[in-house]
Amino acid sequence: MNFINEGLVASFAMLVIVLAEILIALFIARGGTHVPKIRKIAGLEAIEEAVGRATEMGRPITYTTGLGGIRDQYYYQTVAGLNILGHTAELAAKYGAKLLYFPYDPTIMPMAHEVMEQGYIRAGKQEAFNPENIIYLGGDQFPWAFGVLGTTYREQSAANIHMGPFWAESLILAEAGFYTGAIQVMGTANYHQIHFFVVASDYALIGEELMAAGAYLSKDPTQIGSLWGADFSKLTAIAIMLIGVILTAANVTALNDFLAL
Amino acid sequence: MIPPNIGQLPPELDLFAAIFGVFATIFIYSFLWKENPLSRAVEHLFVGLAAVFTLAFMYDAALSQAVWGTNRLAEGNFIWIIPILLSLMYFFFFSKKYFFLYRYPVSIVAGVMAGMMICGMIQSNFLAQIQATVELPLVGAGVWEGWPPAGLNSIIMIIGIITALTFFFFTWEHTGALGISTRIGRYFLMATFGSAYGGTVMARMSLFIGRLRFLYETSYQDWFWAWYLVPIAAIIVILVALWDRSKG
Amino acid sequence: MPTEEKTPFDRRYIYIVLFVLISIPLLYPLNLPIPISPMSQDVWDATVALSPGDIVVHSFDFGPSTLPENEPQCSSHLFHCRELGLRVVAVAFWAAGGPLAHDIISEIYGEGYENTAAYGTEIVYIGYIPGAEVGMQTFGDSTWDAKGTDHYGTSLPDLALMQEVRSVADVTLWAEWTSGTPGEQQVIQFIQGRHQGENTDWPLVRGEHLLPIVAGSTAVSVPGMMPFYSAGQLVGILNGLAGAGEYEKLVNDVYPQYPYEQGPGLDAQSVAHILVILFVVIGNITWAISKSGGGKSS
Amino acid sequence: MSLVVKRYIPLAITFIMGFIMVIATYFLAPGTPARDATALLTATVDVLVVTAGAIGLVALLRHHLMNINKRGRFWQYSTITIIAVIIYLIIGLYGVATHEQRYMYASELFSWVYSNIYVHMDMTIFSLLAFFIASAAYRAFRLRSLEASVLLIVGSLMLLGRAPIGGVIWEGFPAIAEWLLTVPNAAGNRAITIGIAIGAISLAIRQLLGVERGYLGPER
Repeated sequence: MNFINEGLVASFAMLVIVLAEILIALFIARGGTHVPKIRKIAGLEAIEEAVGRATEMGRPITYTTGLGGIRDQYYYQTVAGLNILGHTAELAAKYGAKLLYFPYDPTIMPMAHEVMEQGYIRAGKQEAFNPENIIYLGGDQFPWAFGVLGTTYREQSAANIHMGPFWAESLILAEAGFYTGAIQVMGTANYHQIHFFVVASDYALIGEELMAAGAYLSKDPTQIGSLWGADFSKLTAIAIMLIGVILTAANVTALNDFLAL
Repeated sequence: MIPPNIGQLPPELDLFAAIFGVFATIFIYSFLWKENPLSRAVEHLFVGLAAVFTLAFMYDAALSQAVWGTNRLAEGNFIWIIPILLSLMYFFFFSKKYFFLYRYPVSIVAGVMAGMMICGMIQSNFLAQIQATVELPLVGAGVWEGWPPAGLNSIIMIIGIITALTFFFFTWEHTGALGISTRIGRYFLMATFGSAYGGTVMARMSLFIGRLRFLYETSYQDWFWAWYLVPIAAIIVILVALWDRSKG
Repeated sequence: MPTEEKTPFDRRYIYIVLFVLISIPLLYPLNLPIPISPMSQDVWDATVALSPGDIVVHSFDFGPSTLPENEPQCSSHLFHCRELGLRVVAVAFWAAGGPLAHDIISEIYGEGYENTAAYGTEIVYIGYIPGAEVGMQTFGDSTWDAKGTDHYGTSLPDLALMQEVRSVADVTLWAEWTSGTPGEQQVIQFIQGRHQGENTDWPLVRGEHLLPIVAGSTAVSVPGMMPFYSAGQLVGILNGLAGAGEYEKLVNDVYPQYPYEQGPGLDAQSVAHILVILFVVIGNITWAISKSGGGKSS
Repeated sequence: MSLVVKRYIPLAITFIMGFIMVIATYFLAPGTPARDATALLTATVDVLVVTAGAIGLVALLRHHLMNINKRGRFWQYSTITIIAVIIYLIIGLYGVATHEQRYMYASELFSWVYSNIYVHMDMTIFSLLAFFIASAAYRAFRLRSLEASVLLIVGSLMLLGRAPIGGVIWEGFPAIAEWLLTVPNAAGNRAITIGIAIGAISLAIRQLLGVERGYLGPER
C-alpha cells in the first residue's frame, strides 16, 4: 500500500515545489514586502493602441476567446482571454468604440456577458453596454470561424483581438484582419498555432504571456506576486535540467531515478 | 452514441448531396475574391445548422452520461437528477435578477477542470519534459559519431530549451546575462515558429487537394459527374457578383 | 507590419495561381519518387515487432474535415494490423469519428464485418465514447465502464475479445489517429501517464514500461508532437499526407494488393511547396524594390 | 449576504472541487471506491453544462429575429439562419421522439444532414487555409530583421524538406527538415510547453484563491 499513487511520486514533489514557490511569492507580494516590476509585454500594450485606432476610424473592434469553453482542459486559456476581454471592454467604453465579442462555446456566454459588463461599469458607462454585441455563431469550429470572418468583413472592423485557445481557425481569423486592414493583436498557448499568430498578426502573445496577461493588466500586487513565483518555478526547472544533464554525463543516475518514480 | 439506423433514406439524396457539395464549395471559394451574397448565404445557413448541431452534441453527451450510462438514471440512480437541476441554472442567463445563479454549475466544472489540469500539466508538460531533457546523451559510445553527432544535438537542445525558457521570465529585467540569454532564446523560438509554419503548409495543402479531388472525382451512378456543375456554379457566382455591384 | 502594407501583387493572383497549378498534377500525375522518413519507419517497426494475437487499440479522433490526411493513415495501418494477425479494438473519442470509423473499418474488414465470425474475436468496434479526456481516462482504467455496449449495441462483456481487454494494461500498442483535441496529448496524459509500468511487455522508456503509442496526425500537429516523440512517449508518427503516402508505400511493397493511392496527392504537395517558396521569393523581391523606391509603400 | 451567495460560495465550491481532484489523483489508489466516487465528479461535467447549448440557440434566434424585425443590415440573410435552425431542430426533435433512448443523433436524417451537407461546408472552409497560408507567407516572410530572417530561412528549408520534391532536388533537404523538427523545434516547443505548464498552474492558483479579476473574482 503506497501513500502516493505509483508512478506519481516525482510528479507530486514537483507540484509541491511549484505550488510552494508561487504561493510564497504571492503572499510576500501581497504583504507589500517586495512587489516586483513586470517586464513590458508589447502585445498587451498594443491593445490600447488598437482600441484607440478603432475609435478614430469609427469602426468596431472584433474580439474572440478562441474555441474555449470551461469544460475542457484548455479552459485556463479561456479564463485568460476573458480577463483581457474585461480590460478591452473597459478601454472600449472609455473611448466609446464598439466592441463585438463572438463566443464559441455557449458555456462561457454568461461569463463573457458579466466580464464585459464589469468592464463597462469600471469605465463608468454601464448604459453603453449592449448585450447584443455578444454574437453567438454556433459552437462548431468552422461555422464559427466563417461567421467571424464574414462578420468582420461586413462590419469592416479596425481592430482584431483574439486571445485564447485556437486551433486551425487561427489563420482564418488572422486573414480576416488583413482583408479589412485591421490592426491585429493575438495570443494563444496552443503551441501548434502560435506560429500563425507570430507570422500573420501585428502583435502576438506567446504561450505563457497569455496567462500572465491578467496579472499584467490588473497591476494587482497579489497577482504580480504569482508571476514572480512562476519565474522561480522556471528557474527551478532550469536548475534541475542543468544539474541533471551534468549528473547524467557523470553517470550518476540518482536524479533520473527519482524523476522516474 | 450513434445508434443503428432507423429506416432507410432514398439513394437519390446522394445526388442532392453531391450537387449541394459542389455549389457550397464554389460559393465559399468565391469569398476569396470578395465577400458576396452567395458566400453570405452559405455562411448564414452554416451558422444556423451549427447552433443546432452544438445543442444536439451537448444534449446527446449529457444524456448518455446522466441517463444511459452504467448505474445512472435509467437504472434507478436518482442522484443524477441533481446535476441536471443544477444545469438548469444556466437558464437564468435571461433573467437580470438571478443572473448570478449560472455560477453554481460553472464553479463545479471550473474546479474539477482546474484540478485535472494541474495534475496533467505537472506530469506531462513539466516533469516529463524535464526528464527527457535530463536524459539527453552527452557522453557514451557512439554519441559523438556521425553527422550531426547526437551529442551536439543534445548541447543545442539544452541551450535552446534554457534560453527560450528565460524569455518567459516576467519579473526580472532582460538585461546583462539574462538579456543575452533571452536574445538567443528568441532566435530559437523564431526557428521553432518557422519550422512549424513550413511543416504546416503540407497539412493545409492536403485539405485543398482533398477538396479538388472531390470536385474532380465525385460521381453519381456513373452518369453524373460533380465537375459538370463547376462551370455552372462559377457562372452563377459571376452573375450574382455583377448584380450585387449594380445594386451598389 | 503585414497588415499595413499595400501589396503590389494582389492576393487574388496568388489564389488563382495556386488553384490552377495544384489542379495540374491531380489530373496528370507526375509520379515523383517517395523517400521514407524515419518517423514513418518507426511506426512500421513498432507494428511489425508485435506478435500475432497482440491487442492494438485504434483510436479514431478526427472529424470529416481532416479525412484527406487521416483516412489513408489509419486505413493503411489497420490493413497492416489485419495482415499481421493482430487483434484490434477500435474506439472514437470524437463524436464525428464514430460513423467515420465504422466506414473505414468496413473498408478493411469488409462491408457488414460486424456480423461475421471475426467480429468479437479479431476486431471490436466500441464506437464513440463521450467525455473527451474524461472518457479516455475511464477507458484506460476500465474499458467496460467507459461505455456499456459496442457501436452495434452488443454488451461489451459478451464479446470474447473484450473479456481479455479489461484495462489499458492488456493492450500492447495504441494507434492514435488524431487531428486535434482530444488527441495524442490526452492519451499521453490520461492513459499512458496513469498506467506506466503496468505491463512488462511494454518497451522500457526512461526506466518505466510505457504503453507504446503510434500516432497519425495532420501535419499541423506534428511539430507540437516532437517533444513527446523525442521523449519516447510517442513511438512513431505518420506526418500528414506525406506520412500516409509513405506508410501506404511500405505496406504496398510487402502486400501488393493494397492500393497505393497518394501518388498524385503528393505530387500536388510538391507543386504547392515550390509555389509557396516562389511566393516568398517574389514577396521579398517586390518588397526590396518598393523599399529602395524611397517611401513609395504607404 | 448576497455577496456570500453570489461570490464566496461559488468560489469555495471551485476551490474544494479543485482540491478533491488533486488529492484523488495522487492519494486515492485506482480502483478504490473513493477514487471511483471522484471519477463520477468528472462524469457530471457534461451534464452540468448541457443547458448552455439551449441558451446559445435562443441567443442566436433572438439576435436574428431582432435583426429581421428592425430590418437591420442584411436582414434577408437572417431568415436563412432562422429557417436552417428550425428545420434542423425539427429533424433532431423527430429523432428524440422516435428513438427509444431519446438521442437527437438517432434520426437518420439528422446524421445524414451532418455527413452530407454540413461536412461539405466544413471541409471547404478548412481548405481555405491553403490559400491563406500561401498569402500569409508571401506577406510576412521578409528579410526584415535578423529574427525575421531566421523565420524565413527555417521556414523555407522545412518547405523543401517536407514535400517529396525536396528529396528529389537534393537528398539532404529531408534530413535537414527532420533535424530542424527534432532539434531546434523540439527545444523551442519544450521551453514553451514548460512555460505553459507553470503559467497555467499559476493562473489556476489565482483562480482557486479568487484573486483573479475574472467572472468570479472580487470587484474593484
